[in-house]
Amino acid sequence: MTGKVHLDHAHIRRLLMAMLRIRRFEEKCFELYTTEKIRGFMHLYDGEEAVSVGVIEALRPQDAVVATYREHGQALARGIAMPALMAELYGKQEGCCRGRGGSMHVFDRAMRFYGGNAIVGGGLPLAAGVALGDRMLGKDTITACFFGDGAVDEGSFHESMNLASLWQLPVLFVCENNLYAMGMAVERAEAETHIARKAAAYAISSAVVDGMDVVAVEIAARQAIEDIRKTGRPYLLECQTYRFRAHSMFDAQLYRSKQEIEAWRKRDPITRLRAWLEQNNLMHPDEIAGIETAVAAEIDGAVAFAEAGTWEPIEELERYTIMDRVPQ
Amino acid sequence: MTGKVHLDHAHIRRLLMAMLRIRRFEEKCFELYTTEKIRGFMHLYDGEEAVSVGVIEALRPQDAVVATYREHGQALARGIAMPALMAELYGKQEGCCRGRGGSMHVFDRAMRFYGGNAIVGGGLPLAAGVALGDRMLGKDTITACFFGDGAVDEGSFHESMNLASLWQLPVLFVCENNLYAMGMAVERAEAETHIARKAAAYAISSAVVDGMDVVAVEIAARQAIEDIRKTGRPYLLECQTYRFRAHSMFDAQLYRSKQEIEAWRKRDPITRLRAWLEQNNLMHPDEIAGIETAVAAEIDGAVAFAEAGTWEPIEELERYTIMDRVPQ
Amino acid sequence: MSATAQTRMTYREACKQAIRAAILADKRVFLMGEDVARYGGCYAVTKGLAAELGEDRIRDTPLSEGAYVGAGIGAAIAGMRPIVEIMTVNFSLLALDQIVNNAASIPHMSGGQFAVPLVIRMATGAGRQLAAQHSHSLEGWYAHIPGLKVLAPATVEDARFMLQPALDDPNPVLIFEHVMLYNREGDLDPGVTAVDITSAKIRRPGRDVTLATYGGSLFKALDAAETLRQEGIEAEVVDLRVLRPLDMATVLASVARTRRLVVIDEGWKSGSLSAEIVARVVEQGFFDLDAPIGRVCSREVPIPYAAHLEQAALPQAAGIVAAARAAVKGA
Amino acid sequence: MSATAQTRMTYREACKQAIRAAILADKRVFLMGEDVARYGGCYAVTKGLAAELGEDRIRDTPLSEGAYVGAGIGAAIAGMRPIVEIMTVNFSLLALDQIVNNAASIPHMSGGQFAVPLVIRMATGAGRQLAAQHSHSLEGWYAHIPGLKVLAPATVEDARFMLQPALDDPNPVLIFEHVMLYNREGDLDPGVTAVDITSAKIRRPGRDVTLATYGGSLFKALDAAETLRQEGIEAEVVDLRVLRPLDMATVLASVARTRRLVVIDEGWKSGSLSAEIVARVVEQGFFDLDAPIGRVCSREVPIPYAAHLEQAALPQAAGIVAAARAAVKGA
Ligand SMILES: Cc1ncc(C[n+]2csc(CCOP(=O)(O)OP(=O)(O)O)c2C)c(N)n1
Ligand SMILES: Cc1ncc(C[n+]2csc(CCOP(=O)(O)OP(=O)(O)O)c2C)c(N)n1
Ligand SMILES: [Mg+2]
Ligand SMILES: [Mg+2]
Repeated sequence: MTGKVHLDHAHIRRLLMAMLRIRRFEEKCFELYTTEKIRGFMHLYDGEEAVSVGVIEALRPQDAVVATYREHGQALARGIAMPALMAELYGKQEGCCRGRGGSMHVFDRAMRFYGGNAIVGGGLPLAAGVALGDRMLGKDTITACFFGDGAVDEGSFHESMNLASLWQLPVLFVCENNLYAMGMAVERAEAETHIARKAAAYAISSAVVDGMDVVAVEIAARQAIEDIRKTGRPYLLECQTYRFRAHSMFDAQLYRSKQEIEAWRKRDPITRLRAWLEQNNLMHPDEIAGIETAVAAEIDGAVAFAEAGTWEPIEELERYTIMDRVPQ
Repeated sequence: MTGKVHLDHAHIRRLLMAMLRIRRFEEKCFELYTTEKIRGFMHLYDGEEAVSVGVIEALRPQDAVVATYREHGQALARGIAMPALMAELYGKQEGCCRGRGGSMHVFDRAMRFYGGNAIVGGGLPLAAGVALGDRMLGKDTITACFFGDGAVDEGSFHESMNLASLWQLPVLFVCENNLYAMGMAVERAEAETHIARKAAAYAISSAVVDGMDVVAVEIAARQAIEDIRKTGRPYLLECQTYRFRAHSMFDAQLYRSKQEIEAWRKRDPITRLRAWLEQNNLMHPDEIAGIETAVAAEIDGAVAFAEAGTWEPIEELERYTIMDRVPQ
Repeated sequence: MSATAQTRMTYREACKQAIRAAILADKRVFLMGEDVARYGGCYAVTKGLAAELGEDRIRDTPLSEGAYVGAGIGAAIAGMRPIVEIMTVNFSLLALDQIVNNAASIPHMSGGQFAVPLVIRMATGAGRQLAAQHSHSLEGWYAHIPGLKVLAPATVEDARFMLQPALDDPNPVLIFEHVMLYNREGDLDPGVTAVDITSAKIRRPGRDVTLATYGGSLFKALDAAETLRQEGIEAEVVDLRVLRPLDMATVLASVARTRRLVVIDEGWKSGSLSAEIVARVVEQGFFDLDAPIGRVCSREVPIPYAAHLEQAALPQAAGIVAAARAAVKGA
Repeated sequence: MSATAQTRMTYREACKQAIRAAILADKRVFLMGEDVARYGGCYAVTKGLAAELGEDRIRDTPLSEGAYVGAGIGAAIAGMRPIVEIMTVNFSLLALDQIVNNAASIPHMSGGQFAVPLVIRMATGAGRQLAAQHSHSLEGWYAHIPGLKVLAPATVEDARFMLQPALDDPNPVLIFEHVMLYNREGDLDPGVTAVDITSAKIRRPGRDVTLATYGGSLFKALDAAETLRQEGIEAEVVDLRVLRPLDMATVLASVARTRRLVVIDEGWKSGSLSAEIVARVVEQGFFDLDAPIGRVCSREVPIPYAAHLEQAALPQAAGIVAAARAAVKGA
């Protein structure tokens, strides 16, 4: 594995399609939320697709992922089946967590996808532990841990970064810096916003990357992973990004201006990649249209699957509160 | 107030006496512990006296102090009456906390001494809050917050440093780096041991000072306070020191060598100050002997006071669990 | 609006008015918490207050529950009267060390030298499909800790008027606001300008069975009482309101009249507040009872997302009716 | 030492042997916590183990309770079988978010995809004059949380043999070791090589009154039973051992025989485990009782330093005797 990215056609197509799957999936989610098919807190990833797509492209199947509550994108990029994800949002038992987790708690054992965590910063210690466990079991893996800029304020960030560095755990810490934690702008929440200075406090190497450029993210992630493999130490990758929509479905966005949002929209990672592909004649508009069609069909299928799904019987409510065995 | 220190005779005498009071007081405590007059966990400050004496010399009465569980030195330096402190260690109701707190929980309202906290790192958020409260009440004060190198590992360090810097709170963070947290050497607990790099993660200015040199500590503390006043921001002062004795009264010290202890003993802050005073004919040995005599008499008085103290009636056990008024 | 007319408002609005009034009345009072200022509060309780009162008094904090709750304790000890908001009870676990080891302990441990006149507000409870990490009911759990006072305003009146006495109290007071109540409307009686934070309250009198509850479950109990009335069973509904210290006198007096008791509590059953009420009634009123005491609590699971599972996990009016009927008529 | 001879050892030694045996038996098992390796454990439980087993398996952690407990959860999910040690129950509050929101929730919340086979050991209880921030008894409080199992070994045998079944259990298991037990000696019966973690145990049979207790209070209850015997009252002492899920069958069977119950619990009374036991007995055995149930708990204060105050705050044999006497003879 190398820090270089071979941008062949299939590769670019994969990146574009991965981002489009997330974008269109969430557009559908938004619609389904307004019709009350989806409930609870739902946090959309609109604008941030390049981050998880770029990072997860650099992972191997045996690697692990620890996600946030804004994890539809992380989940889809990781390969969690779209129908199972949609059914989860519907609360159906065909959902990847039987409908018990919902939008904020997506888990998938087969994908080594360790949640969906709705406690800000709650996943960082888990990630250190998964990396420790893997190493003790002799596995040659990386654990990618996604978290927002808001999580950086929490003590768990500090403790986990220190632990991972001290014990030389192969964790790729991915900070999705979208400039806000709900309505709290980064500079109002953090006395020092320069990420490298934070990483240095734990003797951790770091890089900042344009999180609106999927190729740049993938390259940065590959370099980070190379560094982790070479040094046996964790790495902090800050992806500068922006969410185009509200924090959740309940947010009047009083804390930022329309202009700011518009300015960032111009950097939309999907639009940008498409424009670049078209300008350089790397992908024919027909092919892109074909991808859109395929994605739309996949989403239709996912919605149909979710609609056809069933409710977990109430008799099973208590099942798995206490496990009777460790799933293998 | 200035970062300069005018080392007149009275001043030096005060520093020496302050350190001797702590040293001799704790020698007595050790003895009293072996005879079971004092119980519970007791952490001695032997070797670290220059830190609290130097820092607290730079404070004014209206300033506040937040201490650790190794706080006999901090308490005495701050002016807590020795008899009340000794009675507290005896568990007598004449103790500064009626005997309820013991060695790890010394409080003194009149001295603005906010504990004595046996949760490592537990005092840091309190200190930020006291500083915030004082500022909102229009007071022009500094809050000095003592904590060990071990507290730096805790999330509360991270959160409190960020909060204090972000809100520009006048907190003097004093790290008593004695190289160990119980048996955990700093370099086994912290991936990055360079304190300035940690402070930089919060945009906080910092300095490192020889914590075995009381004058150096005082100067550094005065400079730090000057900086706080000038910038309106907190400051981190790392005092490099060493505890000569075990962590607590239950510690076989398997984690460090006798040689290491001996090497540090050569830097004993009291011996060093005395030697310097004698070499430079700044203080006559008779005067030092006189101080020793006065300190011994004070300790005898404190012990007599504690011995003569009484037990809080059991009927009062529940008193102050719920307060009926805010003490003024 | 005449001075004697009832004022109708939401529970949310009542919370907001309480905060505004307290801050305007005393310059030592301020509110801090995550997204209380610019965002307007995650449940919109403080919307507009920062603009009116300034960002010093309505203070946004970083995501550092331990530190800002601890800072609230420090500020209280230094002489301020902070109101600290924690978005959701689950997040309060990050501040629990500060709440238990500092706020609840310092007054006693310091021999009474320091009080901690602090108010901590937080949202609690389920019903909005927020799943396991946002839906728990830990107020009964907090009520186990000596040194704390624990309130659970259920009515608009209590939401409006419990804050001030909580601030006047020299002790750390935790106020739990059930998420399902914020949108609920109620009337403020212009004759009432204060409530106490020491007593439970009978919300509906009845002679056949006592339904003791609090917070979000109060309205389920009142609904159940209505259904029971149609069956000829007159239920008395006691709103505990104050979870620590419990006002057992009111509960015992009610039980002495009805001789039957059902406790309804959104906490998990094992080790719940409802267990404590059962134990105290048994200890203090053993011979008054004509039937075993019923408990209607949440099922012992992390609250799931799916609506039908979530509702199945929570106390419901039907379950309360059944428990009351069993108490009155035998199971 | 013959194979059939009893082996006398301290509770501390039993804990240590349990850890050593578990680590030797399964390479997925390791212990991590503050000062467990070089220092030898704050209560000397792990002294010498790092030298024998290596610092990878006996792993010192920084002072970061939240992170290393969370890391234990992650390692458990990844396939290891971690034992995490927290020095003292009060410090566990710093890790409570991880314990409740992650360890106890992930199996259910993930729809059963992940188990968290983790053991967390910690010292609990008072009696060593360590004051308010080191002396609480929160095991009953933890027993409120669905998804956790909670054990309180009181005997040397349980200290020696509860760890392995806890590790074999697919769920997060909390083991509370009372600080006053570490120095206590007891005999290991060579015929016993395993204990279960599902059942309570009768430590002394009796017909007149049931004393239900656990952990450090067990020996106070046994002392009380001895005193009561001299008065002609035969007390049956039930060691609950497993605080979640409670083995009520054993308690109820005992109460059915004795028709009288006193619960002894070092937790604070309000909202304690003892309340839950009272509630369940009342719910399930209402008509079996000949007397009100007694509860002997800690006084509701942060535990003070001074010995006489500390002892006054804790359950004592004399109080147990008085409560049992009242149950048998009427107050
Ligand atoms: C411990 C905790 N505190 C507060 C919240 C409420 N909350 C949910 S998301 C959020 C903002 C987090 O911001 P960030 O980490 O930057 O992620 P983003 O939403 O921007 O992706 C907050 C405060 C929470 N879920 N957990
Ligand atoms: C939260 C917490 N974890 C663990 C402990 C146990 N403990 C008491 S003192 C101590 C070492 C602290 O070291 P440091 O902060 O360097 O202070 P020092 O003892 O060296 O003065 C530890 C681990 C505690 N009291 N609180
Ligand atoms: Mg963000
Ligand atoms: Mg230290």
